[in-house]
Amino acid sequence: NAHAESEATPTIRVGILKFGTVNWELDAMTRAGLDEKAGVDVELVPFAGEDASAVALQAGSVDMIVSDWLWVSRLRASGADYTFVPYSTSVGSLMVAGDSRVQRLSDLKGKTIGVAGGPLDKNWLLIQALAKRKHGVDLGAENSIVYGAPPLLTEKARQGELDAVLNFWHYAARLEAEGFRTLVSGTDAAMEMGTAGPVASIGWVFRDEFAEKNPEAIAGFIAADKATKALLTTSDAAWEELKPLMKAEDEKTFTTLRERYREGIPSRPASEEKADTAKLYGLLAEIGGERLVGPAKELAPGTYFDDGKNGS
Amino acid sequence: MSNLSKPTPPAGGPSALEVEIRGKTFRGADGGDVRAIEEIAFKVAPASFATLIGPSGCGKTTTLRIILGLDPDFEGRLRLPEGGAGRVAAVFQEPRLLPWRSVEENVRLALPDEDAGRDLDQLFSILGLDEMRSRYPSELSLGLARRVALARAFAIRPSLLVLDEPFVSLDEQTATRLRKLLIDVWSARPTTALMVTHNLREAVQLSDRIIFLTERPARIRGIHDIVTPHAERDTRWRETTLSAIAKRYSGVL
Amino acid sequence: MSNLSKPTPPAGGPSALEVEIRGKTFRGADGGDVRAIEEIAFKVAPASFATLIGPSGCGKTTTLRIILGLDPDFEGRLRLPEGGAGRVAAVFQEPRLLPWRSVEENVRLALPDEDAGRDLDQLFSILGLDEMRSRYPSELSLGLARRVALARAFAIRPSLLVLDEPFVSLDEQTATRLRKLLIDVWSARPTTALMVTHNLREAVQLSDRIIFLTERPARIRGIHDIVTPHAERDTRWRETTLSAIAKRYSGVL
Amino acid sequence: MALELDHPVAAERSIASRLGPGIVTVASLAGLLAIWWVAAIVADSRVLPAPPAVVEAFWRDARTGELFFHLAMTLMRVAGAFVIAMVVGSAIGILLGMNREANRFFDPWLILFLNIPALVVIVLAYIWFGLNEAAAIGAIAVNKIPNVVVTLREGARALDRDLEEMAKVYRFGWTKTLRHVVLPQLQPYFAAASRSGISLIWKIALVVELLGRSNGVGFQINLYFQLFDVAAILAYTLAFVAVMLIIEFLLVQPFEAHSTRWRPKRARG
Amino acid sequence: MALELDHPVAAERSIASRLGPGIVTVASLAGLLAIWWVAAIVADSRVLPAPPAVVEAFWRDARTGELFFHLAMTLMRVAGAFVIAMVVGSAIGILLGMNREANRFFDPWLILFLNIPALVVIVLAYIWFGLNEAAAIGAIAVNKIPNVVVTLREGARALDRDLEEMAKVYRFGWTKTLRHVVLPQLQPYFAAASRSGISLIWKIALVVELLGRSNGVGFQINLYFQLFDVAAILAYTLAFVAVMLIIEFLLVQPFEAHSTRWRPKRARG
Ligand SMILES: Nc1ncnc2c1ncn2[C@@H]1O[C@H](COP(=O)(O)OP(=O)(O)OP(=O)(O)O)[C@@H](O)[C@H]1O
Ligand SMILES: Nc1ncnc2c1ncn2[C@@H]1O[C@H](COP(=O)(O)OP(=O)(O)OP(=O)(O)O)[C@@H](O)[C@H]1O
Ligand SMILES: [Mg+2]
Ligand SMILES: [Mg+2]
Repeated sequence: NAHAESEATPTIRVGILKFGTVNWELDAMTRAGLDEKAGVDVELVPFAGEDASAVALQAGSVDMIVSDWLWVSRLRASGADYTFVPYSTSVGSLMVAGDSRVQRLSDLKGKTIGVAGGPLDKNWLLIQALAKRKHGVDLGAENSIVYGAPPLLTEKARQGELDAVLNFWHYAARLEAEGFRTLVSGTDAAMEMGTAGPVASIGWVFRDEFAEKNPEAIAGFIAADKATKALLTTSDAAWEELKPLMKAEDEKTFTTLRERYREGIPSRPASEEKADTAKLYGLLAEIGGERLVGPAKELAPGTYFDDGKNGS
Repeated sequence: MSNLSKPTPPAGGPSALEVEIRGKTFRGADGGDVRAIEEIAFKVAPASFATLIGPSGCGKTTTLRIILGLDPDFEGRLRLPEGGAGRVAAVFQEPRLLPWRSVEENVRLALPDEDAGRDLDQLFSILGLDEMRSRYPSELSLGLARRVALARAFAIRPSLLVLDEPFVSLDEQTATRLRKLLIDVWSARPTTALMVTHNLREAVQLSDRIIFLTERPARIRGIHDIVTPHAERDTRWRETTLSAIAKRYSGVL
Repeated sequence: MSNLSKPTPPAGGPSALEVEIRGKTFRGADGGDVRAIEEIAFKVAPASFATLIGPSGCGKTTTLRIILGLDPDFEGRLRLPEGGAGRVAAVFQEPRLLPWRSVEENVRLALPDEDAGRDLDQLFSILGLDEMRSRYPSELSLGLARRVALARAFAIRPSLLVLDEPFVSLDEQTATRLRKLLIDVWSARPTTALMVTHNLREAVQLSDRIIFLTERPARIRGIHDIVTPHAERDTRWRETTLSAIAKRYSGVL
Repeated sequence: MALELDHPVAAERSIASRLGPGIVTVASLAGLLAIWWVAAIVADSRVLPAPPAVVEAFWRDARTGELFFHLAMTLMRVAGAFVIAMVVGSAIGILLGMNREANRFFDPWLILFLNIPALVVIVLAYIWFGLNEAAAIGAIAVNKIPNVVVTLREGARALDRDLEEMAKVYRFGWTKTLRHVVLPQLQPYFAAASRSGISLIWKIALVVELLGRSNGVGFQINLYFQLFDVAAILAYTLAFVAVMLIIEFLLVQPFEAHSTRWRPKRARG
Repeated sequence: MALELDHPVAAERSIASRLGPGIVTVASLAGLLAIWWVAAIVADSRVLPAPPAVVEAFWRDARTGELFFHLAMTLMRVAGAFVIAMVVGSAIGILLGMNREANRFFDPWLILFLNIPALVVIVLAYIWFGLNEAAAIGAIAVNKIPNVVVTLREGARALDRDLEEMAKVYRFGWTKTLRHVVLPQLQPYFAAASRSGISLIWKIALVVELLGRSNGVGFQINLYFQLFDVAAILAYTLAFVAVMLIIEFLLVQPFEAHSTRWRPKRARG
C-alpha cells in the first residue's frame, strides 16, 4: 500500500503457542514478509500453553489469539466483545493403533478411551452423539474414559494403555505417522451429524473494539493470512523453513503434519460456515447442555467477524 | 542516665516501694485453681534493702514477678519507686541469658542506649568472667551463667533491684566475694532492692528488712528490721542476730 | 529389678567406681580451646558416698557428665560399678523435666518397665509434692521442680547415684528433710553415690569421702575420708570436722 | 514516674476475648465476604464475580451431587497423600536432623527432590505406574515429602540436648525417647508442616487431576477454566476451603489446644 | 556389667567425618547419578532418558545461550518473589503467633489464602495487572506468603516466655527484642520456611510462566512437555537444581553454620 508509508504501519500482537501450529503459519507469514505487504506488522508473543493466550487476550496484553467459536460465543453472551475469523477446520481425531481390532465406533465397548479436551470437548460430544445415533452405543457409559493432558495421552496410546485416543490434530497426525489410524475425525462426526461441510472450529479471535479502532490492521492481517495459506498450500519449500518449529521426529511425521495442515485450510465462503456453525451450535447445546454453551440458546450474534464486505 | 565520668547521683527516688497483693490465683492447666498468694503487703523504704524468706513454693517468685510487672493478673495494688528513668534490674531464679549472644553481648544488651559503649572490664573481672566474655552461654557452667546474670543486673544503674536467689550454685568463696560486690555497688549508689533467698546468713548480712512468709498461699509471717549499719555487722553480731531470729521464726536457719 | 514387696537386696555391685580423667578440653565456639580438666583420678568404694567440692566453673559437672557417659570425648578411662542392671540415677544441675508431661508422668517415665505401676504416694508425700502430681513443670516453682527431679532419681533403684547440687534453691527446712530422705533411701539400699555441692556442711553430713578440686583446669586438691558412721555425726562432731577441714582447705567454708 | 495499678478481677479483658471464639470466627468470615463483595462490585469484571454468582454456580453443581462427588474424590486423594507424606517425610526429616553425617550425604538429594517440578514427577508417575489412583496419590506424596523433610529436619536440629541426655541417663530407650522426648518438641514443626502441607498437597492434587484424572476438583476447575467460568472455579475452591475450615475448627484446633496445654500461657498485656 | 572405655584422642572419628564435607557431597551426587543411570538403562524408555541424553539436550540449548537466558529470567522471578514472600509472610506470621486475638480473627483468612489454587491467583493477577513481571512476581509471592505465615506463626507461638520477660524487664524495646530475642529463636522456622519456600516458589514460577510469560524455565519445560521431550525437561530442571545446590553450599550452609554456632554441639555417639 502506497499511502501506508505516511503513517506508521499498524501493529497487531498475536498470542501464540510457541511450538503450536498457528506459529507455523505466522512464522511463514513474517518470514515471507507477507504481513508487511498487506500493510500490517505482526508481532508474535509466544506462550507455553493454550490457556496462557486466553489469559493474555483478556488482560489486553495481546490483540489476537486463536481459539474456537464456541468460546467466543459463550463469552459474547456474557458481555464480552470478542469476535472470530475462521482459521482452520483441523480438529481432533479418534485414533486407534494400526493393528487394533477396532474398526468402527460400535467396536468401542469396554475399552479405555483417552480424551484430550476434557468432557466438554466439542469433538468428543459430537463423536458420542454420532455413536449413539448411528450405532446406539453410549461411548461414555460403556467404556472407561480417561481425560488428561494431550502429550500424556499420546504417550499412553503409544504404550498401549489406551485402546483409542481422541487428541488434537497435530498429536493425531504424529500418531498417524507412527502407524495409528483414524477411527473417526471430529469433522467426519460433524458432517455425519448434519453439517454441509467441514466447519472451521478454530479461528482468529480479537475484540470488536480493536477492529473498530484498527480496521486496516485487521483487514491487512486477514489478507496476509490468506496469502500465507496460499503459499503453504502450494510451496513445499516454505515448509522446509518451518522444520525447526515443527519438531517433527522424522520425515514421515513431517509430511503427515504438512498434509493434515493443508487439509485444514478452510475453503468455504463465510456464509456457509456460519450456517453450519449455527446448526452445530444447536446440536451442541442439545448434547452439551448449558454447561457447555452457557445460558444462550443460540450462537451469539456477532460471533463471526463482519468485515463489512461480505454482508451477512 | 549518668555518664561514667560524672559522679553518680544518689539513686532510688523519693518514694518507697509499696506492695499490696490481696490475692493471686493461678489457673492450672488441669483446670484446678492454685492459690499462690493470700495476702502480702509490705513497704521497702527508698534506697533500702529488703529480703523475702519463705518456704519453697510459697509464692516468692510470684511476688517478684508481680512487682516486675510480668503478671498483671492479680488483686491488689503496687507503687514502684520513682527516679532513674524507672530502670529495673532483675536477677531471675534461672540465668535467662540469650543463648545466641556472647556473655559480653548479653550484658551490653541490657545497658540503656546512652551507656552502650561503657567500659565493663572491671565488672567482668570482679565476677571472674574475664576469660568468658566472648563465650556463649551453653559453654558456661551454671555458676558462671549465674554470674553473667549478676553482671547484667549490676551493669545498669537501676532505681529498683530485684534478686531471686542470686548466690546459689556458687562456691562459698565466690559467693562471699559477690555479696561484697553487691554491697559495694549498692552502697555506692543506694537503690531500692528486694531479694529472695533461702540463706538467712545472707539475709542478715545484706538487708535492712527481712520479710518472712508462710507456706503457700503466702501471708506475711513477720517482718524483722535491722538497723545496724552494714559496716558494723561483724561475725559476733551476726551470730547473735541469727539465733535471735531463729528463735522467733522456727525452721528458717 | 526387685519388686516392692520383696526385701530390697543389697545394691551396688562389688566393684568400685573408678574415675581417671587425664584431660578434657572443650573446643569453644569462638575457636579457642578450653581446658576444663587437667587430671582427676579417684575411686568411690562400692556402696559408699563421695562428694566433689570445687570452685564454680572448675569442671565438676564436666566430670559427672563423663561418668554418666554423656561426653565420650575425653582422655582417660572409667570403670563403672556393677550390678542393678547398671541403672544410673542422676539429678542434674537444672531440673530437666519434660515440660509436656505432668509431674507424676515425669517420675514414672524414669521407672524401668518392670516397675511401671509402682506406688509412689509415699515418695511424693515426703517430697511435699502431693498436690502437684498432675501439674506441668511450667506451673512449678524452681524449688518444686528440683524436688521432682529428686523424686525421679529416688524412684528408681540405681546402682549408681549422681547428684549435681541437689539441694540448692530449697529452704533450709525442706533441704534438711530431703537430706535426711537421701540418707534414708541410701542407707536402706546402699548405692555408690557421687554428689557435687558447694555446701561443706552438707558434704560432711552425707559423705564417706570428700574430693576437693582446684580451680579450672581441675586437679585433685585433696581427698578427705570420713569414717564416722552417719548416725554418730552430731552437731558437735560436725563443727569440729568442719573447722578441721576449713583449716586444711582454705576458702571452702 | 510513679506507676499505680489497680487490678479488680478481670477488669481489663478485651472485647474480643470476651466474645466467644465462635463469634470472632463468624465476624472474620463476614469481613472477608464483605471485602470480596465490595471488590467485586468495584472491579465489575467477569473475572471477579460477586458472591451471588458464585453461590449460583455452587448450587448448579451441588444440586446434581456432582460437586460433592468431585470434592470427595479430591479429598480422598489429599488425605491419602497427606498421610503418606507426613509419615515418610517426618521419619526421614527426624533422621537427617539427628544424624549429621546422613544429612551431609542426603542433603543434595533432598535439594534435588525439592526442586523437581511437580509436572515431571506427575508425568513420570503416570507413565510408569499407569493412569490410576496409586500413581496419582504417590505423585502427590513424592512432591510433598521433601517439604516435610526440610521442616522436620530443622525441628530435629533444634532439639533440646539437655532432655536428650536425661533420657539417655534414665535409659528411656528408643520408643520412649521418641514418644515422650522428641515428638513433643517437634509439635510446632508438625503443625507447620501439616498446615502448609495440606494446602500444598491440595494444590498439587489439582495439577495431578488436571493431567490425568477424570474427576476431582482439579478436573472440574480446569474444565471451567477452559470455559473461563470464574464463578464455578471459585465455587469449587470455596467448597474445598470450607471443608478445610471445618477440619481446622473441629479437629485441628481442639487437638492443638490439647497437645500444647502444658505451655505457659502468655500473660495478657 | 562393668563398662570399660579407653579414649585415646580422636580414636573413633567415623570415616565420613574424616573425609572433607566436599568429598561427601561429591559422593552423594555420584550416587544419585549412578542410581539414575542404572534406572534409565533398566527402564529403557524415552520417558526416562539416561544422563548422556540429558547432557546432549542441555548442550543443545546451552550452546545458543537460550538455556541461560530462560534460567536467568526464572531466577530473577524466584528471587523477587522469595524476598517479598519471606518479608511479608514473616511479619504477618510473627504478629499472628504473638497475638492470640488477631490470630483468632485472621485464621480463617489464612486458611482461605492457603487453599486458593495457584491458577486462580495467577489468572486474576494477570487479568488485573496485565501480563507483566510485576503481576507474575506478585502472584508467586501471594501464593507463597500464607505458607511462610503458617510456619513462622508456629515459631512465634513456641517462643520462650522467660527470655521475653527478661527483655521486658530490661526494657529492650521493640527493635532490640525483635532482633536479639525473637528472631534468633525463629531461626529454624526461617530455615524451614525458606528452604521449602524457595522450592515452592520455583514450582509456582513454572505455572506462572506457563500461564503468561514468554520466557523462563517454566515456559521452556511446557514447550518440551508438549513435544514430550523428557530429556530437555530434565536438562532445564537439573540446571535449576544445580543453581540451588550452589546456593545451598556456598551461601546457605555457611550462613547457617554461622548463625547456629552458639548451639551446643551434639556429642558424637
Ligand atoms: N504459671 C503457674 N501456674 C500454676 N501454678 C503456678 C504457676 N506459677 C507458680 N505456680 C504455683 O504457685 C506457687 C508459688 O510459686 P513461686 O514460684 O512463687 O514459688 P517460690 O516461693 O518462688 O518457690 P521457690 O523457692 O521454690 O522458688 C507454687 O506452688 C507454684 O506451683
Ligand atoms: N560445652 C562447653 N564448651 C566449652 N566450654 C565448656 C563447655 N562446658 C563447660 N565448659 C567450660 O568448662 C569449665 C567447667 O565447666 P563445668 O560445668 O564442669 O563447671 P562446674 O564445676 O560444674 O561449675 P559450677 O559449679 O558453676 O556448676 C567451665 O569453665 C565451662 O565454661
Ligand atoms: Mg522461686
Ligand atoms: Mg556445674
